[in-house]
Amino acid sequence: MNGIVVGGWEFVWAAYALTAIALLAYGVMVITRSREGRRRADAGPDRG
Amino acid sequence: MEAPFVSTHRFPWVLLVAGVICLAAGSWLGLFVVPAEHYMGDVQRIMYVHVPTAWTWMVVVLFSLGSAISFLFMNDLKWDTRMEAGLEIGSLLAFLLCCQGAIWAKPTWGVWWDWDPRLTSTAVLLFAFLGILALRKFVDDPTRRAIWSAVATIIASIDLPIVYFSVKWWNSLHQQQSSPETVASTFHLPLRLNAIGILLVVIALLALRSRVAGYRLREQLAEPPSFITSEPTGELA
Amino acid sequence: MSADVKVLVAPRDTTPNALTAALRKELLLQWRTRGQLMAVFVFGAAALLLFSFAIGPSAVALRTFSAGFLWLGLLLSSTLTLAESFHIETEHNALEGLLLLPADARALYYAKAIANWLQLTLLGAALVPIMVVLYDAGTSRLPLLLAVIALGAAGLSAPGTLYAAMTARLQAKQTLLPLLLFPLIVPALLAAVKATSLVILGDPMGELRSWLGLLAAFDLIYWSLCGLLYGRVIDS
Amino acid sequence: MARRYGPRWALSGLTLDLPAATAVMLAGKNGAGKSTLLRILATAIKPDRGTASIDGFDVVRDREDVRKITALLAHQTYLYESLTARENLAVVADHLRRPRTRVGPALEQVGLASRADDPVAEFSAGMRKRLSFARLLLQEPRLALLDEPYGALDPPGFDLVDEVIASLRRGGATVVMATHHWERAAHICDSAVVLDEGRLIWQGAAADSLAHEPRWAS
Repeated sequence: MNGIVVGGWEFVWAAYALTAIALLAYGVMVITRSREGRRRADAGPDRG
Repeated sequence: MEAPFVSTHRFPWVLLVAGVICLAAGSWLGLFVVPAEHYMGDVQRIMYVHVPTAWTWMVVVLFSLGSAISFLFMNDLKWDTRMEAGLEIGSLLAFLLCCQGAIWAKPTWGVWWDWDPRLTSTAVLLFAFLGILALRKFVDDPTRRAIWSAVATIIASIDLPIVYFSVKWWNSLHQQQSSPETVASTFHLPLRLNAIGILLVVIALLALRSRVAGYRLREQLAEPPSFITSEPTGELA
Repeated sequence: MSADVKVLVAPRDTTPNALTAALRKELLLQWRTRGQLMAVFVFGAAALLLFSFAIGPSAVALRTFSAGFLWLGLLLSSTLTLAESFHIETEHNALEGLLLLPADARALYYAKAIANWLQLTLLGAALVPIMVVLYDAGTSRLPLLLAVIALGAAGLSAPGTLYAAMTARLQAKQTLLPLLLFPLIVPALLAAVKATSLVILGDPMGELRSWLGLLAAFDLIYWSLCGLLYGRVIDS
Repeated sequence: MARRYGPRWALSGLTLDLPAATAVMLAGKNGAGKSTLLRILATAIKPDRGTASIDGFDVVRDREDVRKITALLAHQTYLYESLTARENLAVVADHLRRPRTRVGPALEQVGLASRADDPVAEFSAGMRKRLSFARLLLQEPRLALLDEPYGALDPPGFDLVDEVIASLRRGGATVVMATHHWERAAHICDSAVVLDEGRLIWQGAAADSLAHEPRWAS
């Protein structure tokens, strides 16, 4: 162990920011896809 | 095989909102309120997001494995949609874990990757899941795609503990003393809050993502033409 | 078809059981296609040569990593032999032909896995002299080295055969097979490389037994699990 | 009974009765569902709707029993290129768990005795079809399912097909043959069934099928 690690806030922000952005982006992608899927399903239920 | 029923219940939104609130609170506590850890200083705050992500990732892997096994036994495509969601979100979380681990290792050990058995197993399973997602892209028949990816998910998930132990032995020569998980009790609140938060968010994402898979399957599996009688039978020879 | 028509079934006593029948076919096929095995051996030897160019001529470095190079060469070659072992089955759909006889899927799997295992062990053994020459990685305990190669090859062939069956008909099978197989066999690769280097470079702390134990456990798990799941894979 | 290929229905709403020990001709345009029907009967594929049963054995639940009494001559030859004709049949005999003594006679019956020890890789399409026939005969099926038996064969090959069908029927087996050579097939078959767009549109005695011009003949 190399003693007390000084500073390092940029690493902390990097980790939190990356996680937040990734979850946000994925969430938006899934929500839009599920809305679009539902719209298409409601639009043509009898298409067979 | 029947096209799966896709629910349109609103519960994912409730979970999503609750999860985001918990995450915000937990992160705020972890970043600003809780004092810096004695040895590690502020870098240790990465743990308040890394550890909850790891716990949730484990849950998602078990969920995928459960869905795969359920599909093989019950042949109901709704399990296939859940497994697909689990595979994709499992891969996302594994990728996040590897990045967080690398970001944590750089200031602490001076290298981006310190071959910690937990993290290395996560990376191996990440590539395994990505391989299964790739396999799903190349198989068109929904039934065959479901069965093959379920088999591959079972094989890959069972491999996880074996990878963990083999890396642990392989890496035992220069094993660091403190593992990232040794967290003093005063820091538990942000940890728990974030854990609940990310779990709720991920459950919501799993539900929504499996609905997306369900819609796609319904479009792919056309309904039989109207003149089919309910149960035509062919007595032959 | 009226119920009273008796079905005359030929006597079945003088005949092999399902596994030996399938094994006989596999070995016959391997003998007939031995030319391809030679080609894959040359590929493996070329890979070992390339590794030494990648590292540079320092004898010490080459010798310490010789076990790793051997297994990397064998791993890369294994995807060729595994893919080929199912190309001959799907080329004219011979596998479906056998299943419709009917033939027992599990027997077909174990016969094919054993055949692939033999091929990989043979390949590994043939690469040993190349390794000894290129990397000066000789060993006095040759039988032990061959045993390690056999155990490691078993770890590759069990899941490899299953994934080869899955990807045989897909367009991107050249990339899918390694993509699915390599993450899975990490423990086998670690254990095999460690055990092999212990055999070559010496085993001061007597770790060989535990690595062979890990390798054997991996083999046991996947030889039984893949046999269980194979029926579902080729059935769909 | 119905079978789906993605959004398209290959075979749907089919009800069929095939009496024992007869030869039935299955006719219809390309894509009418002939091959799909044969593959379902042979348990090569599962019907997505409905059921089919042979000799009382359901093609899905009692698959192993159905496979014991049926044999399929498929588009693909089911052969191993690198093995010789004799070895291909020996492999089949082994998997049928029967002695290899029947391999020689089967080769003679399809006229391949002289090429028994040549690898299939050197065989022409017609010879491969004959070898596939030998492979079928080895199984001694009660229900022989022939998908385009005349395909890739020369005129002597046509006679061979008729001979094989006759010998199968002498053995008490039922033969279902999907073919486009319906003039020739009508002479050796008892009844005929016509499919169009996956649906049964005509069924009756084979001779009648020649008499009037059903829509599918055009």
